[in-house]
Amino acid sequence: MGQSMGSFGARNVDLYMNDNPTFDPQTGFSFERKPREMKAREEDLISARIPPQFRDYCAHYLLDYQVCRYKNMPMLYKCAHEKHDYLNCEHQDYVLRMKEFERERRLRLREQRIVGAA
Amino acid sequence: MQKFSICFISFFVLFSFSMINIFFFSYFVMNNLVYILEWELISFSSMSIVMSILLDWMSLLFMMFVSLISSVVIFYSKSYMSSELNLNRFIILVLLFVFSMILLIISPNIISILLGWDGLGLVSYCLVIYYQNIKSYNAGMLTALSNRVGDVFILMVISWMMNYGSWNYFFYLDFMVNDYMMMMISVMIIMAAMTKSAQIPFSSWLPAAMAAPTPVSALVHSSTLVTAGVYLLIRFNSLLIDMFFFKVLLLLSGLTMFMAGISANYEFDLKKIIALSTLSQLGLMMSILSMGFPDLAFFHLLTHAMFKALLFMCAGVIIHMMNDIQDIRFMGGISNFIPLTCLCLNVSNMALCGIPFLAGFYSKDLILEMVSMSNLNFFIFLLYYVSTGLTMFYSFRLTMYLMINDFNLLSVYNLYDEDYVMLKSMFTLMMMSVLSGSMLMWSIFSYPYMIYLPLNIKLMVIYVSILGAFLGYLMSNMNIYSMNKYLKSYNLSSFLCLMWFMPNLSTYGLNFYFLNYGQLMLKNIDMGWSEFYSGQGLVLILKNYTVFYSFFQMNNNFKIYLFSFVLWVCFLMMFMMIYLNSL
Amino acid sequence: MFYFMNSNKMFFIFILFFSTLISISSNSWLGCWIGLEINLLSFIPLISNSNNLLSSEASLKYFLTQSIASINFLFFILLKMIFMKNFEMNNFFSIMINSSLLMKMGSAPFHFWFPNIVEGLSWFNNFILMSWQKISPIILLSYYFNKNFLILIIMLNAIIGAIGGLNQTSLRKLMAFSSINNLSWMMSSIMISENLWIFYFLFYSMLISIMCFMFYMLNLFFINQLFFININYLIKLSLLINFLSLGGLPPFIGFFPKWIIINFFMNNNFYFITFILIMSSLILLFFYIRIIYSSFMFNYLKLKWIKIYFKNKMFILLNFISMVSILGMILSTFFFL
Amino acid sequence: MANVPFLGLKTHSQKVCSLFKRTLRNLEAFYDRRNVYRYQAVLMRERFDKNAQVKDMRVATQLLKQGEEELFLQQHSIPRKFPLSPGGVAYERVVQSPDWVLDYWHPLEKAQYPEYFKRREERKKEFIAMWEKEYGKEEKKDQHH
Repeated sequence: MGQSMGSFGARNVDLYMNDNPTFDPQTGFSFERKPREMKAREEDLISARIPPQFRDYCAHYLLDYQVCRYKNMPMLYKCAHEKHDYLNCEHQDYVLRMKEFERERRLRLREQRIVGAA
Repeated sequence: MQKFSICFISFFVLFSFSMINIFFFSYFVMNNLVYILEWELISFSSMSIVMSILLDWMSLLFMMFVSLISSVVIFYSKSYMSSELNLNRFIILVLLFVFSMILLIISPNIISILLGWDGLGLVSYCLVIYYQNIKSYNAGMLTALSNRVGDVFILMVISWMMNYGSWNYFFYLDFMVNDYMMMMISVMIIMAAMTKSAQIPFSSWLPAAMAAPTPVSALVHSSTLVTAGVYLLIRFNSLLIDMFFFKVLLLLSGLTMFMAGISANYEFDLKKIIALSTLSQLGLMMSILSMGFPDLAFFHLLTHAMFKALLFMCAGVIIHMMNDIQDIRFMGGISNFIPLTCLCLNVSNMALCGIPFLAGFYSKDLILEMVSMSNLNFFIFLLYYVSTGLTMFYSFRLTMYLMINDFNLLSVYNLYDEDYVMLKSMFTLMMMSVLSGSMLMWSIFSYPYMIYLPLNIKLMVIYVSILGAFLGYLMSNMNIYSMNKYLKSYNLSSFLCLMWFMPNLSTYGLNFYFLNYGQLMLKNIDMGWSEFYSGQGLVLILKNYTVFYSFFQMNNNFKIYLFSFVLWVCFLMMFMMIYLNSL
Repeated sequence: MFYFMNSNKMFFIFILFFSTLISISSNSWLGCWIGLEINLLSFIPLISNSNNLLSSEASLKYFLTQSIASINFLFFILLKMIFMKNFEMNNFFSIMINSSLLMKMGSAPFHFWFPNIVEGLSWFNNFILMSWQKISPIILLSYYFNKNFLILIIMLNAIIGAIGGLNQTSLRKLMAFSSINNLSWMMSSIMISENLWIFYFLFYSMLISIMCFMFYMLNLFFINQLFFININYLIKLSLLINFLSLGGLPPFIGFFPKWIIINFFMNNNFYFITFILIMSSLILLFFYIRIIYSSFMFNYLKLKWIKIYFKNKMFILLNFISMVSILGMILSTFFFL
Repeated sequence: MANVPFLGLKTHSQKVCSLFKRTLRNLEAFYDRRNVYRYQAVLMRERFDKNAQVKDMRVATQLLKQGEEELFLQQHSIPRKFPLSPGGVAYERVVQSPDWVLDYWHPLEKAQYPEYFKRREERKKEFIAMWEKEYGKEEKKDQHH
């Protein structure tokens, strides 16, 4: 429910959880934003047979974790650090996406304000 | 010689099989391997019926759990069923059950799935009616017929899959997702899985099936048979994700979870309480499955199998000790007499509730947090959390009834932990239900889930658990002057107590019409027209004919016969003459 | 029963066989007639048995019917020779020649002699009458037949064979009616091809040989003799299965020739006849099963001093043929794997 | 057994006793702790005793009917049953085969317990003799059917 409650405040601008950003990424920023770079290489992901839904910006940590799992197969608790790194990265990623969501919401509100004023 | 009884041999074989499986599982999960073996039986009209075996980490792990639990249960039933005359039959039935379960687990082919599926239905029927009294016959028929609905759906799936030219559904999952036929197939698969896993319209059979012997309940009706439906849907999952019917399943399974949790609070039969808690957990698995997390459902399936089998085995010890009494109103204070069994019972109950670092905690907490992370409506969210609280609620009520109060049956009694065979097998499972959560958590999640929640939502599980435990304590507490809560809300209580009247609605209410129609058919068709037109009528007509014929035959007047032949010849001659004249 | 015990009968049986060969291999109608006559005259001594009054009655009846049929046959082939050229077809001639041949083989509208005579014959004579004596008339029939007439006769045979056997208590009469029914299959097969007829005939004679031998060995003539409890259960069982095979129930070999005939009939669009044939064999199966069923159920007769068993030598022979009859179709599929 | 009218007939006091007993069983199902149940049972006893002195049969019957109705409306959904009594979980779980089954054993089976069956035959003879002494010899009926 956390998700639906979190996005509940954005219903008045017709914004839902899975919507994509519609504004120009540079709007309202003084500095230049760079697109995020994918650190894991495609062929590595393919050779490690990572399913497509996990090939995100944290996939390089995931690769590390997989390698660790492969090395210490029965004693998987030895990979706690790799797992933690991966989950941390996913967490940062999530926070970023939430920030984008909030930015989108505010931009839409601003647009409404401008249109309403005009 | 006593050592080499059928129980011991079966235990040994199954246990070794489970150890082999755990070895292969770690190898397969490490290398991310999938093996498919195929053997073509018959091929006709370019369709081939193949016996195929699919080995991947999922099937291997499930096989390992099934064989481990069944080996332990067989070991346990050596003592539980020790005075049984037909022990061999019992063990063979259980082994047949394990065999068909394994057949179901390893087959990626809908025909061989049917083989296992029907085997499960048949053997579970035989096991439910094992004590041959009226109650178990009724329960067995209810079980068999409810499962039969699912069998019919699987059969229809087979005929629909004929359109694809092969029954290896495994190969079509990725490519045929948007196909109309595949949509029909998946609806039927969902229906079949709902019957096997006792989801809401079909859930009345699971508490009824508790007429089976307790080891059977431990193996069949808690950990393996009922999870067959969940397992089937896990296999079909990639097909079902975006379907409308999967959303319906989410609602139904959520309601199942809720309904079973409430009914367990009103139930007094020890085994039925556990059965209803199984039903609640099945609803949990189904609903998380229908939200699109098959691996979470699988995880909960495995841990749940462990502690639920253990719970049933403890209940079996108690029932055994109390002279077949299952009603918890007769019990109380048994922790003073059988501390070891009560230890196991408490561990499994707490694992069920999700007390931290027991098996249930890992799966259940993960499931609930993933529920919180997803986009859901408030109703489903409520169902999840209320049901979690209810789990705590009935577990505490059970604990209070069994252990805390005074013994309630006789004034002279002598109860003790008599049997080390049972205790040994229970301790094996207790170790597993402590450890298996974290072990599985490490091993099967190659792609870990990230959870990021506000504090209160994160702690919501603990809130509802504490609330549930408190209510459970209050509910089983009874003073002299206490009002009877049951009587005050009699109608509502009966409604909740009888599983929302589901047995009446889905079975007793429904089958009346079929029976009535069947009787009409019998009267009018079988014993009426079809008798007249096929059986008796035909014989009557033929008899008349043969009497008529015998009149000619039995005159036995040779002269007339020969004369008639000559007459025939003369007749023909005459015509021939006419014919020849006309030439 | 076996005529190698008796030199006279051996002589006549030899003539019986060869007369059939004469009749089916001669190239003129007169030669055929001669073969038929010799056949008749050699079968009568085989029938006769000085100990049995019924057999002499049967031989007389046999002689009368066959000679009338022969006379007609001779008369019409002579007429045909006078009136018609070779290879010319005429409805009336063919019907008349067919009628006399039908009478010779005991086919339906002229079959009234058949159950009567059968009553006076031993099982081995019955076997000869139902199998070997059919060869020459049917082959001659195939030389010159009227198709429409024959179709009518086939249906009549099927129905009469089925209905006549329904309330028989004598096993010999029952077998006679069953042979009338099978005659319809044989005639329909001869309409398709001679090879098909040979195929059907071989299977049919094998099946009735089992039945006749078995009845001979158990000395059974009436249904109620089957109710003896002294008869071994296994014997009854093998009787049952052979009956089912004779009636043409699918897993047994009796079904095989019928199946093939049905197949050819379908190819030639004879649907209605096929329907009649199948339905009549259903009735046939019904009364076969009724016999055996009651013999399993009513074990109320117990003979005190009799033990019923097979002689060993016969038993092996019989078992072998029974095995072919029971498993033949199943085993033969393995040749085609 | 329609021509035996007195079997199902109970007196009024029997009916009241039966109602009281069923009421107690129902209370037992509701109040599972013994002391609580005793308290409730005493209260229930008092309700019955209050009307024990009613002399008018019409009123008494009416009261009985009311009591039955109240019991029916407050019947526990899961009544408390002892396992071996009718309705219980283990009812008829162990089947005792009737005595005459032994007579249908095969002679070879009987030969495994020679002493028992010898004595059994003797007992049977004694029983038949006793029977015939009491009721006279059985008439020979025509067994033909």
